[in-house]
Amino acid sequence: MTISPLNALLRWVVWAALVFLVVGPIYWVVSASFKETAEIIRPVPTLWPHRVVFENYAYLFTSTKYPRYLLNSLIVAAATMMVTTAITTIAGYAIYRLRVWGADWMSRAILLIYLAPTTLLLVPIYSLLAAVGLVNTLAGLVIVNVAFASPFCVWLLRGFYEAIPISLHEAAEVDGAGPMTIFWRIYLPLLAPGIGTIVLYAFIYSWTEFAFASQLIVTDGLKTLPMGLGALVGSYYINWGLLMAGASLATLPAVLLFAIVGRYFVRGLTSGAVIG
Amino acid sequence: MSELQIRDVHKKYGVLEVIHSISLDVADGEFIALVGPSGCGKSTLLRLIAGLEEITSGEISIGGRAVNRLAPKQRDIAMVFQTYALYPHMNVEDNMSFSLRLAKVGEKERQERVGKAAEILGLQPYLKRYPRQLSGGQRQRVAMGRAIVRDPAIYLFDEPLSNLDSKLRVAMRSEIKENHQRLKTTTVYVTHDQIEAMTMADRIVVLNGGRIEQVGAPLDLYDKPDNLFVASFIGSPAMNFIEGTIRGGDFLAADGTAIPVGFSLPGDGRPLQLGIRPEHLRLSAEGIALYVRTIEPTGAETLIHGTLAGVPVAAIFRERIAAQPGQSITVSLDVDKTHLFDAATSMRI
Amino acid sequence: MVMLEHSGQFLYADLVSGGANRPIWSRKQIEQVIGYILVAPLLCWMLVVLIYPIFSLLALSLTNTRIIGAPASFIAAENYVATLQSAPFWASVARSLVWLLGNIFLGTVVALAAALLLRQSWLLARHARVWILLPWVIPTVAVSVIWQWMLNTNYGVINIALQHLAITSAPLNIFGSRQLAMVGVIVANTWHWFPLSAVVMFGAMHNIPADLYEAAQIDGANSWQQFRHITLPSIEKVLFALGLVGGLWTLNVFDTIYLITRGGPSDATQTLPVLIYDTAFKGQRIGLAAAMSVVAICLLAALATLYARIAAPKEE
Amino acid sequence: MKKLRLATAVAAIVFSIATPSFAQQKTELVFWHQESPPNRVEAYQKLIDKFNAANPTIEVRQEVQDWGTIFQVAPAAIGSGTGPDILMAMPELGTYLRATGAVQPVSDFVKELDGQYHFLAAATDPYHDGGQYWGVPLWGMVQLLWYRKSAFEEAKITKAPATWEEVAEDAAKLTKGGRYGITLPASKTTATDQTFFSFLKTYKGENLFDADGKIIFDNPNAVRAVTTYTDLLKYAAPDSTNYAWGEPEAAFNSGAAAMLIDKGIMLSIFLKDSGAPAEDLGCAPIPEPAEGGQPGSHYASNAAMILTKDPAKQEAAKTFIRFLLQPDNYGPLLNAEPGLFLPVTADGFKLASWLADPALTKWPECTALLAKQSESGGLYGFTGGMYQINIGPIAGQNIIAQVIQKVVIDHASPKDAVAWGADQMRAAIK
Repeated sequence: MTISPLNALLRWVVWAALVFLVVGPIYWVVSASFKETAEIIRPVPTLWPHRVVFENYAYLFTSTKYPRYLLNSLIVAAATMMVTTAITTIAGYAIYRLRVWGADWMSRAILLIYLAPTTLLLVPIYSLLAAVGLVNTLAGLVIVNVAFASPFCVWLLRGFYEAIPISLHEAAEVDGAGPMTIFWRIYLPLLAPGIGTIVLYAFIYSWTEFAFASQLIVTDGLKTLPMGLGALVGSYYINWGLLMAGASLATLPAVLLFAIVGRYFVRGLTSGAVIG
Repeated sequence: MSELQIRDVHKKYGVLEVIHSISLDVADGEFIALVGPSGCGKSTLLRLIAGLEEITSGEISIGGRAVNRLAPKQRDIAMVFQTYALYPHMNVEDNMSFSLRLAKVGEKERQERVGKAAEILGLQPYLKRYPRQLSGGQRQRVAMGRAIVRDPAIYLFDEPLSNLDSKLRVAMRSEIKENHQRLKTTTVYVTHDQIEAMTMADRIVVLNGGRIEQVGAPLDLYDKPDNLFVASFIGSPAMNFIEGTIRGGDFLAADGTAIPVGFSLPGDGRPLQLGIRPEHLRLSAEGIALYVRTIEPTGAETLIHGTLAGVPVAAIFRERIAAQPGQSITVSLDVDKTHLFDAATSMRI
Repeated sequence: MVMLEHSGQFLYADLVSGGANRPIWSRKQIEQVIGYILVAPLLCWMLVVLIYPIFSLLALSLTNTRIIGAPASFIAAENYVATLQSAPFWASVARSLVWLLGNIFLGTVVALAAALLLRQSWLLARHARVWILLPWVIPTVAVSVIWQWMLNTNYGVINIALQHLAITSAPLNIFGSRQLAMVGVIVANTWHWFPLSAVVMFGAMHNIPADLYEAAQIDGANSWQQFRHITLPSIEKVLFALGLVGGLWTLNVFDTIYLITRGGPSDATQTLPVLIYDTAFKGQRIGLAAAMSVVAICLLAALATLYARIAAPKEE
Repeated sequence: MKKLRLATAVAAIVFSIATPSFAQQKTELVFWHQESPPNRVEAYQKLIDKFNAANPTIEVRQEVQDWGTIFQVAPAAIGSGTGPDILMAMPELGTYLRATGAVQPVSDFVKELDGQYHFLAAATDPYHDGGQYWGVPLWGMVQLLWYRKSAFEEAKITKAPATWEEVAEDAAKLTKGGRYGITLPASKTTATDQTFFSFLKTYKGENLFDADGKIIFDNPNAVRAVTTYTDLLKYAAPDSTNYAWGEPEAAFNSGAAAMLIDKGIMLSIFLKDSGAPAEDLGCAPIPEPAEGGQPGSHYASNAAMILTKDPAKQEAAKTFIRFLLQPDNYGPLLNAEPGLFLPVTADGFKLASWLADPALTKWPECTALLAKQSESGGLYGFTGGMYQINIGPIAGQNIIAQVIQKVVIDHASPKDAVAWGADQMRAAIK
C-alpha cells in the first residue's frame, strides 16, 4: 500500500487533532498549575508558564491534607480493586463455566443494576451503612465501590471465560482436578489478561468516584482525592492555582499507573474480550 | 482388571433423547472404535464413559465398579481430546505431570513416569517447551503422553487425529496402535473416519442416531454388515446398492436389468437392495453394461464412477482401463461377495 | 474417605464418598453447590448494597419525608401523583433524552473515529492505544474543573482560540446559554468517556480477520465501502452492547453535570438525576425524590427494553 | 435497659482501664465547619491547638465539610450518630438542621456572652426562634461595591457610584475593549442569591414573608430590584449565568471587569490575584436606588450550633466557644480570611487583634466600611426580626437566583419572573 502525499497530510492532521483532543486539556491544566494565579486568570492566556512556580504545589502539600487524601484514595482503590476482582472472578467462573442454575438470568440481571441511578441510592445506602456503623469509614466506601464496579467487571469477564476452550476444563477434570483446583490451576493463569483488565477498571472506578465518597466520609483525615479536590473549589473564593495543582495531582497517580500497566488493560480489552 | 461394561444406558437432554439404550462390553485390553456419522452419539457416549456427562439411566462400570455417579477423576480414565486440550500456560512436562501432581505422586516418581512416556513418544527434547511452540503432531503426542503417564484403566480418544494433515494422520495412527500393543490398556476410540477404525480397532461399534447398529471385528463388519447402514458406512469407496427384486436366479433391478447372482430366495417379489463393494465388480467380456462417467487411475488400481442398472456405482479394478468417459464397459458381479438387504427393514438377508 | 488422600479435596471428597461407589451427590450437583458458593459473595453484595436500598427507596417514596431523620408519615401514592403531574419532572425527562442522544451520537462518532485511527499499525497508533485512555482515568471533579476552565468566556483558552481564529467574533457563552450549556456538558462528558468506548471498539475491530478486507479490496471496495460493509457489521454486537450499557451509564450521570453547571443555567441541564438530587437535598423532599427515582427506574427499564427490541443485532 | 446499662458500665470500666490515665476525663469535641480553603483550616487549627493545650480535659477536633454537600451530609450523619458536637451553620442550614431535633437551645449562654461583648442584632436574630437562641454567632459577612480605580480614571469617572442609576451609567462607560463594566453572578447558586439580596434590600424588598409567614415576594420593590440587576448584567460578561463563587472575583482581579459586588474577601486576595497595587482597589457602600431606597446589604452571620445531647460535652462546647470569643483569640479567628469574616459583637470591631492584620491595615477605609455596612445588613427569611423555619427549601433551591435566570436566560419580564419565583417559594414551603 502506498500513501499519497495528500493522504499522508490528512493522516497527520487527524492524528494531531486526536492528540490535541486527548492531551491538550490535560496539558493546559498541568501547565497552569505551574503558573502564578495572576497569570492563570489573565485574559490572554500563556501557552507555557512565563515564570515556573512551585508555590501551588508547595501550598497544596503544606496546607492541605493532600498527601493524606492521596493515601486514602490509594487504600480505597486498592481494596476495591482486590475485592472486586476476587468476587467477580469467582462469580464469573460459576456463571460462565459451572453454569449454575439461573446463570443466564444472573448475568443479565447483574447489568440491570445500572438502571438504578446512583444519586438516588445515596440516602438508602447511607442509612444501611449507618445501621452497621460503616459510615465515615474507608471500609464503607470500599463496600459501595465494589458494588458499583462489579457488574461491569462480571460482564467483561464473560468474553475472557468463553475464550478458554471448555476442553481444557474437561481435560483437567479427567486429570483428576476438582472444580476449585481447575479454577486455581487452569482458569486463573489463563484469565490473566482479563483479570488485568478488571483490576484496572475497578481501580479507576474507585479512583474517580465522587458522589458516595462525599456523602459517606465526613472526617477530613478519611477523605479521598476527588473530595479534597472538590473542597478546593472553596467557599466564597477559588484559588485557581491551587485548584490546578490539585487537579494535576489527582490525575497524576492514575496516569502513572496507566503508563506502567495500561497496555495490559488495552490488550485485555482487545484480545480475549469478544463482548456481546 | 479394566473391562468396561455399559448396560442399557440412556441419555436425554430435556425431552431430546440422544442415546437410546446402549449396552456394550469391552474386554480388558481391548481397542474399541466408536464410529458413525456426525451427530450419531459417539462423542456423547465417550463423554458418558468419561463422566463429563451424566447418564440418564442405565449403568456404566469400569473394572467391575459402577461409576455412574463418579466424577471423571474418580473413574481411573485418561482422555485425549480432539483439540488436544493442552494447558497453554504449562510446558510439556507440566502438562504431562499435572494429573500426577494432583494425585500427590512424589517428585521422583513423577519424573520417572513422565520420562518414560516422553521416551515412548519421542518427546524428550521438548519437555521444557510450551504447547504454542510445538507442531500439530507434537502436540498430539503430548496429549497422548498426558494419558500414558496416568497408567489408567481405560484410554478414551475423542477424534484425536482429525486436526492433523493426512500424512501425519497415517503416521500417528500406527503410533497409537503400536502404543496400544505395548501397553495393552483398554481403549475406546471415537472417530468419524472408518479407515481409522478399521486399521486400529479390535472391534468396531457402529453408531447411528444414538443406537448401536453393529458391533464386530473390522473385517466382519466389512464382510458381513448387519444392515444397510453399516454396509454403506464401512468401506471406502462405499458399497454400491441396487434396488430390485429376486426373480428366479437373477436379481431384477428397478430399471429392468437382470443381474445374475446365482441364488434364489423364498418370498420372491419383495423389494430388496443388492449390495456390492466396488472391488467386487470384475471386467468381463459379457455381462452388465457399466456406463463410465469418470476414471481415476491411481496406478495400482483404477477407480471408475459410472452408472449400472440405472444407479450410480463405483468400481475398482486392478487392471488399467482403456475406456473413455461416455463409453460403456461390461462387468460381472463376484457372486459370493454380494449382499442382500430387505429394503423395508434394511436388515441383511 | 478413600478419595480423600488421593485428591486432597476435602469438601469434594466428603460429598462424593458415601462409599466410593455410592456417592451422595453427583458431579453436577456438587458443581452446582460449589458454583453457588462462588457466586454467593457477589449476589449477596448486590442484594445488600443495591437491591435492598432500592426497596427502601420504594418505602421512602410512600412517605412525606423531607429530611433524613425528621419525623414523617405514610401518604400512600401522593408522591407518585405529584411526580406524574409535575411539569419539571417531564421537562427533565425530555432533557435526559437530549442528553442521552447527544452523548450517544457524539460519543459513538468520536470513539469510532478514534478506534479507526488506533487500528493503524505505525508506532504512534500503537502507543495511542494506551494514552488515549487518559481522559477516562481522571477524576470527574478534575474533568469538570478542566472544562469549566477551558470554556470560560474571559480566560478560557477555547474561547480565546476561537476568537483568534476568527471563528467567532464574541466569546461563546457556553455554560451561560440554554442551548450551548447542554452542548458543553455533553462535550465534557464525551471527552471523559469516549476513550473507553474507543478502546472497546478497537478491540472488536482488531478481531476482524484481515482476509475479509483483502477479499473486499479485490472485489474493488473503497475505504468507505469496506467500513460500511465489513467493519460496521463486524462490530455491530459490540456497538449494541456499548449502546445499552453506555446508555444506562449516561442517563445516570450526575457528577459531571452537577459539578459543571449544577443543572443550570436556569434549568437547561437539569436532567433526571440532577432534578432528583435537587428535590431531595435542596428542596428537602426526600419522599418525593424517592418517588421520582422509582418512576425514573421504570422509565429506564422501558427504554432499555425498547432499545433491546429495536436495536439488537440479528443472531444468525 | 438494665442489661444495656450494665454493659455500658462494663464497657466504661474496660475502656478506662485500657486507656492511659491522663486521658481519663478527656471530653472529646468534634467541630464541623465548611471553611475548606487551606488557610482557614490552618488558622482554625492554630486556635484549636492553643485551646487544647490550655484545657487538658477537653480535646477539640476540627473536621472540614463542604458547603456543597453539607445539606445532605449533616442530617445523615446526625441521624446515624456520627455527627458533630459543634457545627458552624448559616441561618438556613440552622433551620434545616433543627428539623432533625438535634440542635440544642443556648439562650442563657448567648445572653451571658451578649452581656460581655454586645452582639449585633443582625447577627443573633437569625438564630432566635420560639423565645430561644439556637446558635452562637461567631462571625458575619457583608458585601460592598468594589471597583478598579485605574479603570475609573481611564473612563474619567471621578467618584464611586452611590446609586444604582450611577452604577449603570458608569458600567456603560467602563464597558469597552474586552473589559466589562461590572461582574455579577447570575447562576443558580448561593452566590447569585446573596448578591441579588443586596439589591433587594436597598429596594426595600427584603421581606419574602409577611408576619403570618405568607410569601409576599411578588411586590413592586422586588420587580424593581430584578429590573436593575438584570439591566446591569448587560454590562457583565455573557457567561455570568454560570458564575458561582470564584468567577466574579477572577473576572474582577484579572481586569476583565471594573466593578464587583462582593464580600470583604477582596482584601485578602486582591494583591496576589490581580498583580495590581493596593491603590487600585476602591470600595464603596452598596449603592441605593435614587428614589425610595434604604441602605442595605446581604449580611449573614455564621453561628456555632451545639448538637450534642451530653451535658458534659455541652459544657465543654461552651468553654470552647467562650475561648474563641476572647479578645486574644477572636482576632485570629476572624483573620482566618481577613476581610471576609467580620466581628459580630460591638466590641469586636474595636479589637486590635483583628485590625492588626496587614490585609486590613492596607485598606483602613474599606475595613471601616465593612463594619458600617454590617449594621444595615440583613438576610432573607430573617429580616425584621422574623425567623422563617421554611427558608431552607427556598435557599436550598436558589429560587431567588432562578428568578434572575428567568429574566436573563428565558427572557421573561421581571414582573413575570418575580411572580413565578413567588409561586416557586409557595410550592417549596407547602
